[in-house]
Amino acid sequence: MDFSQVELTSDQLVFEKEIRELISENWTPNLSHIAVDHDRMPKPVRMEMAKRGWIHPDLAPDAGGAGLGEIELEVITNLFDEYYIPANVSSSLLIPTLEKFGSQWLKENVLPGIRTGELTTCLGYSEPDNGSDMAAATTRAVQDGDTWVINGQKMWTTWGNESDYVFLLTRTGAVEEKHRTLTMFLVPMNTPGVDATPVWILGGGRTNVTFYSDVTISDNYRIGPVNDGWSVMSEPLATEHGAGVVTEGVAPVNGSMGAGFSRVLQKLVDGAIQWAASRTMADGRSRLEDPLVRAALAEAMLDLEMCWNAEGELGKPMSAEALAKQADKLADMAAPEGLLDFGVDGSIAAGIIASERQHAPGTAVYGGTTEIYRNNLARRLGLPRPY
Amino acid sequence: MDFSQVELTSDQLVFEKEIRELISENWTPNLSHIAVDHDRMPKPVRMEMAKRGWIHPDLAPDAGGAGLGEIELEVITNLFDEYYIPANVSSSLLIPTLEKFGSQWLKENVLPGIRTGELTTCLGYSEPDNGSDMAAATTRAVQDGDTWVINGQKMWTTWGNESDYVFLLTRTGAVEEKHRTLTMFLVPMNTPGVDATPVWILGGGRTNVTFYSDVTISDNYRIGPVNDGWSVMSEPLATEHGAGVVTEGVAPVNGSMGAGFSRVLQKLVDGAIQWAASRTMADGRSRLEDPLVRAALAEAMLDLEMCWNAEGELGKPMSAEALAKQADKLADMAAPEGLLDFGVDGSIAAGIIASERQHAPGTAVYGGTTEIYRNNLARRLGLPRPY
Amino acid sequence: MTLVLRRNDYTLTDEQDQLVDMLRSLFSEQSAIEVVRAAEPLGFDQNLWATVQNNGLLTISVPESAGGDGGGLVELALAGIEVGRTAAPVPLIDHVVTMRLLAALKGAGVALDALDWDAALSGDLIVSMAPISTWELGAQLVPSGAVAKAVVAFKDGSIILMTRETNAPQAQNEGCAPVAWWSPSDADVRTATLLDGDLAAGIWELAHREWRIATAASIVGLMAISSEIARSYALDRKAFGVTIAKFQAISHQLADIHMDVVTARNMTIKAAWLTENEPAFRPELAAMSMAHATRAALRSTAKAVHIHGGMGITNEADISLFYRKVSSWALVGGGIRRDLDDIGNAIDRRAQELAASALISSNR
Amino acid sequence: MTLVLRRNDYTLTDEQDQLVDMLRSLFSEQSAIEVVRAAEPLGFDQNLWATVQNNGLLTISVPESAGGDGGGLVELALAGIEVGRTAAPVPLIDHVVTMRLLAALKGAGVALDALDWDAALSGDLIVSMAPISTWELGAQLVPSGAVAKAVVAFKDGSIILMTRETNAPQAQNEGCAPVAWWSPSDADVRTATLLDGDLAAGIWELAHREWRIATAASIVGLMAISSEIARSYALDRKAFGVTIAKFQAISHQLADIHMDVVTARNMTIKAAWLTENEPAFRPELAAMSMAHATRAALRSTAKAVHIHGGMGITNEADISLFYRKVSSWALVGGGIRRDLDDIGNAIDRRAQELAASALISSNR
Repeated sequence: MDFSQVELTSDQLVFEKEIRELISENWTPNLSHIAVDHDRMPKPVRMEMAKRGWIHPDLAPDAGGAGLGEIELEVITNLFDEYYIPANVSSSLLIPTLEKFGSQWLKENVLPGIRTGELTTCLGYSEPDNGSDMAAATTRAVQDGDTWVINGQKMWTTWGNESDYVFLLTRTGAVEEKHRTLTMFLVPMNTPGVDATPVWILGGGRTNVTFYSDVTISDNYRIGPVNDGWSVMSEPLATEHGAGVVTEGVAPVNGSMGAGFSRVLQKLVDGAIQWAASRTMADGRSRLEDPLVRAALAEAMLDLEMCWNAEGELGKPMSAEALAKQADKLADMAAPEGLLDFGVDGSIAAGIIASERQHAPGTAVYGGTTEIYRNNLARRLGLPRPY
Repeated sequence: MDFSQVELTSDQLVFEKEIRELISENWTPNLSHIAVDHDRMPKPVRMEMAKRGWIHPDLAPDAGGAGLGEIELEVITNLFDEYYIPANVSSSLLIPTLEKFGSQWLKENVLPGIRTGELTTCLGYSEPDNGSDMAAATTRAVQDGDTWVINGQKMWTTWGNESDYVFLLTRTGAVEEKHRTLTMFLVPMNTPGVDATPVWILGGGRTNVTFYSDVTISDNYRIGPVNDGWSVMSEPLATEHGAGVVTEGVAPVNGSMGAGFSRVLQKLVDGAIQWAASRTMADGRSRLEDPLVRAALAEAMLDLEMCWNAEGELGKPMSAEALAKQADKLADMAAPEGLLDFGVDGSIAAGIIASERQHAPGTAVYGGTTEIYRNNLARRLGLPRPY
Repeated sequence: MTLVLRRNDYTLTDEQDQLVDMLRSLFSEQSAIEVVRAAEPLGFDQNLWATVQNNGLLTISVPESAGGDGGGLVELALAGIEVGRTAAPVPLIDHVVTMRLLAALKGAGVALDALDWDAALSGDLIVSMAPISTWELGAQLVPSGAVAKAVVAFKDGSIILMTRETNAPQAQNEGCAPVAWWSPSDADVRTATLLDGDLAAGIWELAHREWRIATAASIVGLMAISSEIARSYALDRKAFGVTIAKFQAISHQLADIHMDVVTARNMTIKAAWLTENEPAFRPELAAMSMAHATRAALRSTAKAVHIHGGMGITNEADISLFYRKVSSWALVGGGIRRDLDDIGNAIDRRAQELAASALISSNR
Repeated sequence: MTLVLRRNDYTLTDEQDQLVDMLRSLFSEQSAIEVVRAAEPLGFDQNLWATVQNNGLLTISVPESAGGDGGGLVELALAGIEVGRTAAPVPLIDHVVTMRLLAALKGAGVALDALDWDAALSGDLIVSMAPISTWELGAQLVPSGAVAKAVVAFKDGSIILMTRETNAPQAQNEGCAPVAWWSPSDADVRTATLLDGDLAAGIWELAHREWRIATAASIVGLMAISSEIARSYALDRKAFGVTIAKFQAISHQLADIHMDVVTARNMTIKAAWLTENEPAFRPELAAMSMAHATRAALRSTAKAVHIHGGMGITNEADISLFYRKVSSWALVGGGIRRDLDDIGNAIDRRAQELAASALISSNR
């Protein structure tokens, strides 16, 4: 057991300084940018990060990384959070899959760029009529000699408008055969016939519907055997994130999957505290002295600490629901100003309460609904698969 | 729409006065007696009520009742509540069943006493291994000429220790045939071989396990055809409570099934207000002036008003859950005294907060769990039967 | 001691049923979701407002003595529900509540020289009121304040009328409600004091209650339609080969939403009836109906979004629009915290009643 | 500006693992549910207490300088969880926390003449403390007050020691905890002032934090065992021919209970470690661990009862016993309301930190 402060080594201090400089030179903090998890690291920052091997910093230097440890990973995460900069860009879940199943051609020509982060990826799994049920995919790939022709449509292709490649689940046999006739491809997004239409979501984020019309690609882009896509797709889910990193007990408990949402909740609480500190009551005292305001803030801080003590998967539904609950409660505490957007006269901090109330429902859905997480958790408790 | 005060007629005022006298003469209020729904009207009161046809007051005078209307029913309900007197004793759900399916002998010899309330009944449906799944009953009735011999065991036979008859669900064929081999009887509880063992529940109430060992009764006690017990048992569920009463819009909305719990919640709120009014803060002011106490009490009053605006079935889970939530919240507000039992130095009002916290989980279970009620409600919304 | 029994009858009269039918068909035809979207970000549609004007909806609940049709708060609450069901981008509630307030002032002999009464009665001049002024002086957010040119407020014990020639700029919000900052000290604002003293306080308090009830009703409408949309989606949508309505995790949420809709609706029309007919009886019901509608709508529309899975959080989904409206419509009045504070008056009343009661008493 | 990173490592040392194993087997053998029931209503079993004494459990977390074994608050929290898992009817937590407080006073040079130290160290004399005295003077409920003959409290800025020859009568409660009223003005009570001034305030504040953490741990134990009991029941019980664990309405409740147990357990041992090792860092963690353990245990044990259906509400069901214990164990310290009040200190600290932050600022 150890909750002590980490004394950063001089190398780590230099590392921190370097990232601060890199961000400052390439990014202007946008205070309205709280709901960062649907945005991707801005390209200038990414390219600088990639140059240094910091997109997948835990990979070895000769594998596109920088051979860094858990503390450096935490430094990166915390600094991106501090500067309100979206950090999503990692392909770390895909890299082992490409290493294991990718064609020789892919390994030689594409994997290196993905490892450094100069090339980016997105996921093409879900379709309009099968959100969670991926074995029902209907996007069809038909072999024609040494090429494949792909037709279909994918939902929720987040970053589909700004990625170099999509990790695409296709149907290569009868739909009725479910997971036995699926095949995976890594499709270049600039292939003719690939098109990404924006889908705007509550809170301001973007995802996409991607369309594939007679998209013709070489067999080199296939990942794994024909009709073995289910195994290939399942690989990332089986891979431990950051498994190669030396654990120094610094990361949130077992890497709570809700950590990102908890960081947002911290900002929400901070914004609410700043609102209260900057407002006075009729008797002239600070709103921070109002017992009801104090109780509301204390409860929000308690929920935040609760989330930081969650583990792994269960951190996801817990943090998502705590965020939604507190966005509502703090908006009420700060009503009516709590409903104002960023930049509006009188809005709170960065309009964070209003924007978080919009963003929160998404946190309970993307990457799997809270129901799916509860189903999973129930199964890990040894309960039978639910009806 | 009408929420105006009812001007009681002079007859109704006399009726009210008479009930007050009847109760005062036969009952000493017991302030700890909040969780009244597991207790039955005390016998002296019942016999006086029965004499006047007030146990089933809506029945016609020649059918054991008093031909009274909705307002008189509300007067009775409210007065029993005011005097902390348990009111449960009605057999009104069984009477139509007995009228429709009872043997001639039952109709002549037992039904009249049940109608007046001089004879009381209890329900023998559930068994240890099948709480909600009554079609799985195993208590066996075997015909032997003109008599039946019954063997088995029933759970949750509330009032089984103080009733004259049990409305008993038995198996008269193969268990595998589920609801097609069930037969109902009205078994006198003083028949040799009938035994009621107490089961004490949280909050102090009593229910029973009843045992039936070679209980031999005449075929006169059978209700409805052999193997048609499912239809007979379903009859009370289909009967509208008080359907014969002229509606004057006085009863809680469509007779919220949670009304009894809401009356308890009212007492809980009242007790908490009295606690706050009787305590002072460090600065000498009443605890009623504490903003956090006020907020807690206001929220409890809001929940109570919510419950009074619920309709029919949905009032049950709503009132049960509001009661449990507020018992927790008010106990916390009044901590640590909120944990003390009735009569203890410093306890709150009638120890109501502590006792309600114990009682509340029962309200979410008896008469059907909140899950069953939600299933039913979902089906009334046109949703398919859940898995 | 004599029992006090009250009727508890929520049934609508035939006239009220007809009113609801008329409003429902009018708004479903004229305030389709495309109209609501097109009216964003301001949250106001001039054509729909003209329709509202032309169909005489603005005078339904205004007293006959003030040129209206003499309908009451119940009718206004019923109208509020229908406005909410389509998130109609018109300030019907704020305008009519304010007209009722102004009519009460007129009835008390107050001259309304600063106001073109006929224009207000017809709706050509939109009026609104500042609920927050009940607690706070100075600049404050006003519902429909970006479309109104006259706003009634309560300041230092007086009812005041603020007017301006041009519209105040909208204070941007996620629900795209036409909310705006108004301040008596704003250079563009002219302020006239209409009435002071106890009479002013009483008239304002009642008007504030009416605003809460009618606004609560509009929020009930948002919830009611959200509930229906979520139910339809759950019946249509399949996952793993079955309709998702079969999952308890979904169907129980729909049951909970339904409970919220029913209780919020009932509480609101009950509060409307009693405030109209017995304003001295349980004045806390107005704050209760607003508090319950708010908390119920916040959680219910969030559940309704969630039942839609990923679709629910897209801006193009109907359900996300109603979700967005709720917080703006509900919180502009000051939030549940302030409602609870006003419910507190009922605590003191109950404490008095209980002090006289012999049966139950505290023993330390 | 330099980042501050902290380790976040909840793993137990081998010694701590062994301690947990030892305690778990001891209590599961010696504090079976029949023992707990037989010890009601007082909530104290003399034989089990003797076992606790004989196994040296009372000195584990008492400093060596005061005759103890020098273990810390983390070990006491781990012991608290094990006490909770069987609802062991012994005042181990209250006694040891109080001994640590008395040891701190000893260390500060306070003479404890009114107390037989060796008897207290061995547990022959049971001691406790009055958490409520942090806020309230006069008569107050004291945890383990019905079995303790010496109680430490905080009054008018001083740490006082109250002693009595005979036990105070239990204040009856549904959880059958040995709670009792104590008052310095009680004729049976002798009172000695031990220490005053800032040093007294500091020592008391830390002891109060320790009481909250160790008590929170015992409540975590109640939740943890309730979670396991409910899980087993759901796996065993069939309804309509299938195990009820297959219903989402059941399995999702079990998932929620598990989340509560994990977070409450983690928060409590984290608070223990930090309070032990860096008492000046985030002092609110003690109140947080108590508040979260309380709210989590109240709701989780209620769910665990509910999962049992009708069986759960019978007094003979194991689960109902743990449900009853929770409210008595949790609320005797003053309830979540007072915990939240103390968390409030962290709001002021955070407000200061943010005032210095340039990145985010309010603009009206």
